[in-house]
Amino acid sequence: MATVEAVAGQMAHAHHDDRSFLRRYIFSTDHKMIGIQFLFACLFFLLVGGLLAMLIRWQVAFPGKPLPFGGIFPETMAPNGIILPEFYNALVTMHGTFMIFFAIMPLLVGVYANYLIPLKLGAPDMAFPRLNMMSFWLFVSSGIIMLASFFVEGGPSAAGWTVYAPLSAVPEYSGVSAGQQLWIVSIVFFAASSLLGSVNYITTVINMRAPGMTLFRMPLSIWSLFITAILALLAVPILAGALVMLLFDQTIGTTFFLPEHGGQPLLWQHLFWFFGHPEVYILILPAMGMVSDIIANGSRKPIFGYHSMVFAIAGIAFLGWIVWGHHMFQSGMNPLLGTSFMVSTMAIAVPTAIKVCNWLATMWRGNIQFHTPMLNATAFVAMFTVGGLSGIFMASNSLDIFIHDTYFIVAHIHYVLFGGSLFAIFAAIYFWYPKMFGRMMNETWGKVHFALTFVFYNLVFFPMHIIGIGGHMRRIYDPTQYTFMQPMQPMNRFITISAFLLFVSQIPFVINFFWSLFKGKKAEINPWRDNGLEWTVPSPPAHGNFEITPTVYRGPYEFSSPEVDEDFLPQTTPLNGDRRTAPEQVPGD
Amino acid sequence: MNWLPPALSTYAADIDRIFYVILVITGIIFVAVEVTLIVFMIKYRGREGRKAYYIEGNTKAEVIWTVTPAIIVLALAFASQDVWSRLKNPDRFPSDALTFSVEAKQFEWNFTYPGIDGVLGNGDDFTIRNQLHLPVGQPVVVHTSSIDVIHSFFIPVFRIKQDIVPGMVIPVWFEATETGEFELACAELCGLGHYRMRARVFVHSQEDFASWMAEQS
Amino acid sequence: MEGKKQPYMFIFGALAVLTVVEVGVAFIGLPRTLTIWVLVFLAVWKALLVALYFMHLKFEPLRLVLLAAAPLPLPFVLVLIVLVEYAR
Amino acid sequence: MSDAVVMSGGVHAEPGMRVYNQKLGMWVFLTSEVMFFTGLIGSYLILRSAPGVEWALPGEVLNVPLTAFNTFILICSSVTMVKAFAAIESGDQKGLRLYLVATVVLGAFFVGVQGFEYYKLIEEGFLPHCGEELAALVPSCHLYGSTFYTMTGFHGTHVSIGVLCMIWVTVKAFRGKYTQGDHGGVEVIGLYWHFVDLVWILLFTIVYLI
Repeated sequence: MATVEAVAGQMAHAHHDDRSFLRRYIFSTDHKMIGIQFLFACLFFLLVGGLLAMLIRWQVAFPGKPLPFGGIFPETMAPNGIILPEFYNALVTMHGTFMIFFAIMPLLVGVYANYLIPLKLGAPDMAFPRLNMMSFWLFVSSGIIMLASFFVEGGPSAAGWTVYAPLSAVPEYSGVSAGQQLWIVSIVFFAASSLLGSVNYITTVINMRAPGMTLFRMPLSIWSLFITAILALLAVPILAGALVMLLFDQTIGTTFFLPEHGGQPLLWQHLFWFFGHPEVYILILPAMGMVSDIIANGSRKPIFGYHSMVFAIAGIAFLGWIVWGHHMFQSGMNPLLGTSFMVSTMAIAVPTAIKVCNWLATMWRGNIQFHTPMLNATAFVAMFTVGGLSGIFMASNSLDIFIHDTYFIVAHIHYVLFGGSLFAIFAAIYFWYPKMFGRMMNETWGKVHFALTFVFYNLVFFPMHIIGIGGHMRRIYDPTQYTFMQPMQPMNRFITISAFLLFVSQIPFVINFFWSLFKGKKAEINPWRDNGLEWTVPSPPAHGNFEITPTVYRGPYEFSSPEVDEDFLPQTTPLNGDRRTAPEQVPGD
Repeated sequence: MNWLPPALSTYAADIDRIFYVILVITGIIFVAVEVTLIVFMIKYRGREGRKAYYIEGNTKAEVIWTVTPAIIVLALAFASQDVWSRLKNPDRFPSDALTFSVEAKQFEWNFTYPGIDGVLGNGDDFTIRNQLHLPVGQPVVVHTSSIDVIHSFFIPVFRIKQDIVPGMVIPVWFEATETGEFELACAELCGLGHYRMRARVFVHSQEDFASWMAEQS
Repeated sequence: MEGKKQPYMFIFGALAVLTVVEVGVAFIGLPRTLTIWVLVFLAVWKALLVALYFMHLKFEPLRLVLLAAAPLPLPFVLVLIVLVEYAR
Repeated sequence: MSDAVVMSGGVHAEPGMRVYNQKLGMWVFLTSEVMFFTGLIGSYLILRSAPGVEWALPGEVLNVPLTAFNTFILICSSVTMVKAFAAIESGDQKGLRLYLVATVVLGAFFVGVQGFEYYKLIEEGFLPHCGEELAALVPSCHLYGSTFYTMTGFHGTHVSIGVLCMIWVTVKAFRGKYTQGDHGGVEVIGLYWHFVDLVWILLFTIVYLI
C-alpha cells in the first residue's frame, strides 16, 4: 500500500514538481516519463535494426561487392568491406532480434501501454511505479547486452532470430559461442522487463480505472494493450524457460535439444513457437487497438461494432495459443498435427476479417480528416489486409510446402510488422506527440514522410512475394549460387535500391521529430478534438496526471453524437441526466 | 505471368492449383477492401460544417462478415488437406517407390543409392556427394537424416520441401515427370555455408537410369 | 478471512500424512500405471489444499480465483499437443 | 454500472478485483510463474514420454527419504508462514515475528538440504550431463540429469529468492511496520512462499516418486 500513498503524495506535488533532475528524467517513476524513455530507446534500436537491414540488402543485391563505407568493419566481419557469410548470418539474426524484441514490441507495449493506460483510464500512475522504472532499466540493460554481443569473439548470434537448436546449442556448428550466450542472457533480461511491465499493466487496468470507466467504456487501444499484456505475461516465461535450457545445453552439458543423447531439436521449436505465436499477436494487437482509436477520431464517427472489436481481439488472443504449429509444417512434425494446426490457423482469419470490415464501416459515411495520424492509420488497414491475406497462402499446409522459408514469408512478415505495426506506430507517434511533448509535429513534413514511406515500403516488400513464389529462399548469403535464382537478381537489386530509399525517407521523420521537440507549434489541450481522458489535461500532463480524479460518463467513441453540437463528446463531459457517482467507502481487501 | 518455377513432379500441379485458387480468392478480397477504402476516403472526405453519420454498429452486417470468411477459410482448409496428407503421410506414400537415403551435414548432401538389387543396406549400396539421380515416371522415397544441425530438403521444381532433423529419419517422396538437370537447395539456415549447400538433381529416362545404376554399383 | 479460525493445523496434518502415503505408494510395488495415477491424484490434492487454504483462494472473490486458474489449461495444451508427435 | 470504490490513499476508482493492488499484482505474477514452470515441467514430461526413453527407478539414484524429509520441512515452513499471517491478522506482533523467523530458518534449511543433496549426488557421479558410470546403468541418463538439475535448480532458486525476501519482511516486522490493519507485505510474500511450496509438492512427486 506504500505505493498508493506515494502516488497520493505525488498528486499533492502535481503543481510544484520538486524532484531532482535525476529523479525526473533518468530514474523517473512517472509512467509518462518512462513511456518517453522507452520511445527514445526504441527509436534508437529501430535505427540499429534498419541499418542492419541495409547491410543485408546490399549483400543480397550485390554479393561480393565491397560496401561503400565498408572500411569501418573489422576483418572478422567484412574484410575490405566485403561481407563474410558468417557476418551475413549474424546480420540476419540481429536484424530480426532488434526489430522484434527491441523495436516493435517495446514501441507498442513499452511506450504506449505505459503512456496511455493510466492517462486513458483516469489513474494517477501505474499500480507499481517503481517496478515500472525497473522494467525500463532492465530493457536498456538487455539492449546493451545485445549490442555488446557484436564486440565479443566470434561475433553475435548467427542462428537466426528463432535460434533453432542444435545450430544455436553447439558453438562448433554456428561458429558463435559467447555471442549466442549473450543473446540468451539479453533476452532473459528482456523477459524480466516484459514481465514487470505486464504485471503493472494488468493490475492497473483491473484496479485503477476512474469511476465510471467500466470495462466496456475502455478505448480499444486499452483493451488491446490489456489483452497483449496478458499474452506477454503468459507467453514470455515459456521463452525464458526454453532459453535457460538452451543456455544449459551450451554451458553445463545438459542435452535437452541435442539428439546424440536423447534430446529433441523439435522440442525447442515447439517451445519457441508456443511463445512465438502469441508473440506475433503481441506485435500486432496493440497496433490494431491504437489504429481503431485514430480511425474513429479521423472519421469523426463511433467505431463500428465496438463490442465485436473487443471480442475479436480476445478471439485472436485465444486462438493464438493453439496455432503455433503452422510455423512448423515442414519441420518434421507429425503430419497429423499439420492438419489440425491448419484448421485452427485458418480460423484466425475470421476475427481478423471482422476487424478490417469494422474499420471500413467506421469510415463509411464519416467526415474523414486526413491528418498525418489518420493517413498512417488508413495505410495500416490497407497494408495489414495484404499481410493478412498473404498469411492464408501459408496457412494452407500443402501450399506452405513450397513457399515455406522463401521470400514469400519475408514479404508476409514485413507486411504485417512494417505495413501493419510500424505504420500504426507512426500514426501513434504523430497522434500522441502533442500530449507527450506539448508541441505539434509538422503536418506537411509528416505527410511527406508518410507518402515516401508508403511508396517505397511497397516497392521493397511487394516484389518479395514474387521472388518468393519463384522459390527464392530466405537467409541466403549469395543468391547467385543457384542457377534458378539468377534471373531474380535484377528484382533483388530493385528491392535493395528501394530499401535504401525507404531508409532515406525516414530522415524527414527524424528531423520533424527532433525539430518539433523544440520548435514545434505549442499544442492545445485537445488538438485532435478527441474524447479520451488524456485530452482533458494539459499537454504535457503534470506529474500525477489528474488534479481531481475524473468521472467517466460514456464510451470513448461518441463522435458526431446527435446530443451535442460539436462533433465530439469527451468521456468526462456530463450531459443532463448524468449523475456523478458517489464513491463507496470500503475497498475490497 | 510465370512466377512459379516449372512444375515437374506429379503433385506439383496440385500445389500450383491451390496457389492459384488462393490467389484468386485473396485477390478478389484485396481489390474489394482496397477499392472500398479508397472510395470511402474520397467520398467521405471531411468537409466544413458537415457531420458524420452517427451509427455504432449493425449486427446483421457484422454477422455477414463473420460468417463469410469462416466459410471461405474452411473450404480452403478442406481443399488443402488431401494434397498435404498425400505428400506427407507415410501411410499414403506410393508402394512401388524406389528407396534412396540422404544424409545431410554442414554443408553437403550424401545420397545413398540401393545398387542394382534395389534394396538399401545390402552390400552394393553406393554413396554420391551432392548428386541426386532418379528415373522419370517412377516414385522415389528418400529417407532423410542429418548428422549435425537442421537442414531442409528443397527441390523447387518438384514443389517439395522437408526439414531434416538430426536424430530423426523423415521420408520424402516425389515422382518426376520430365528429364533434365535441376537444383536441390537447403532451405533452413544451417550455418555459414548454408547458401552453398546445393545439390544437382538429374532426372534420367528409365533406361538411362538403369544403366547408370548398373555402372555405379 | 477476518476473525474466522482457520483449520491450518488440520491442513498441515493432511499434507504431512499425504506425503508419507505418497512415498509409501511409490515403493509398495503397485503396477506402474496405477502408481503414476495414484501419485498424481495425491499430488494434485496436496497442491489444492495449499492453494485453497494457505493461499486463501477458497475465501477470495470468484474473479480472483478465475484469474489464478486462467493459465492452467495452457500446460495441457502444450503437453498434449506435443505428445501427438509420438503417435506415428 | 456499479458504484466506485475508494482505494487506500484516497484515490477513487471503478471497482476492479476488490483486492488491493499488491495482492492482485502478486497473483498476476504467479500466473506468469505457472507458465515458467510449465515450460520446464512440460519439457520434462515430453522428453520422458518419448519412445525408448527410460528413467532410473525411484530411489535408484536419488535419495527419496532425505527429500521426503525436506518436503516435510517446506510444508512446515508454509504452515509457519500462514501462522505468521494469522498472527498479524489478530494484531499479535510477537507471534508474527516468531513465525516469520521460523519460516526463514525452515526455508534456509530446505535450501541447505538441497545443496547437501546436490553435493552428494555430484560426488556419486550424477551430473547434469550424467556421469560415465551412471550412464552405463541408467539408459536415458543424460536427459535424467538435465531435467533433474534444471527443475530442482530453478525451484531452489525460487526458494532462495523467497528466503531473501522473507528476511526483508522479517526485518520490517521487527521494526513494527506491520499492523493489524496494514500487513499487505506479509500476505503478499506469503502467497509467493506457498506457491513455491505448491510447485515443490508437484516436483517431488514427478521427479522423485514417478
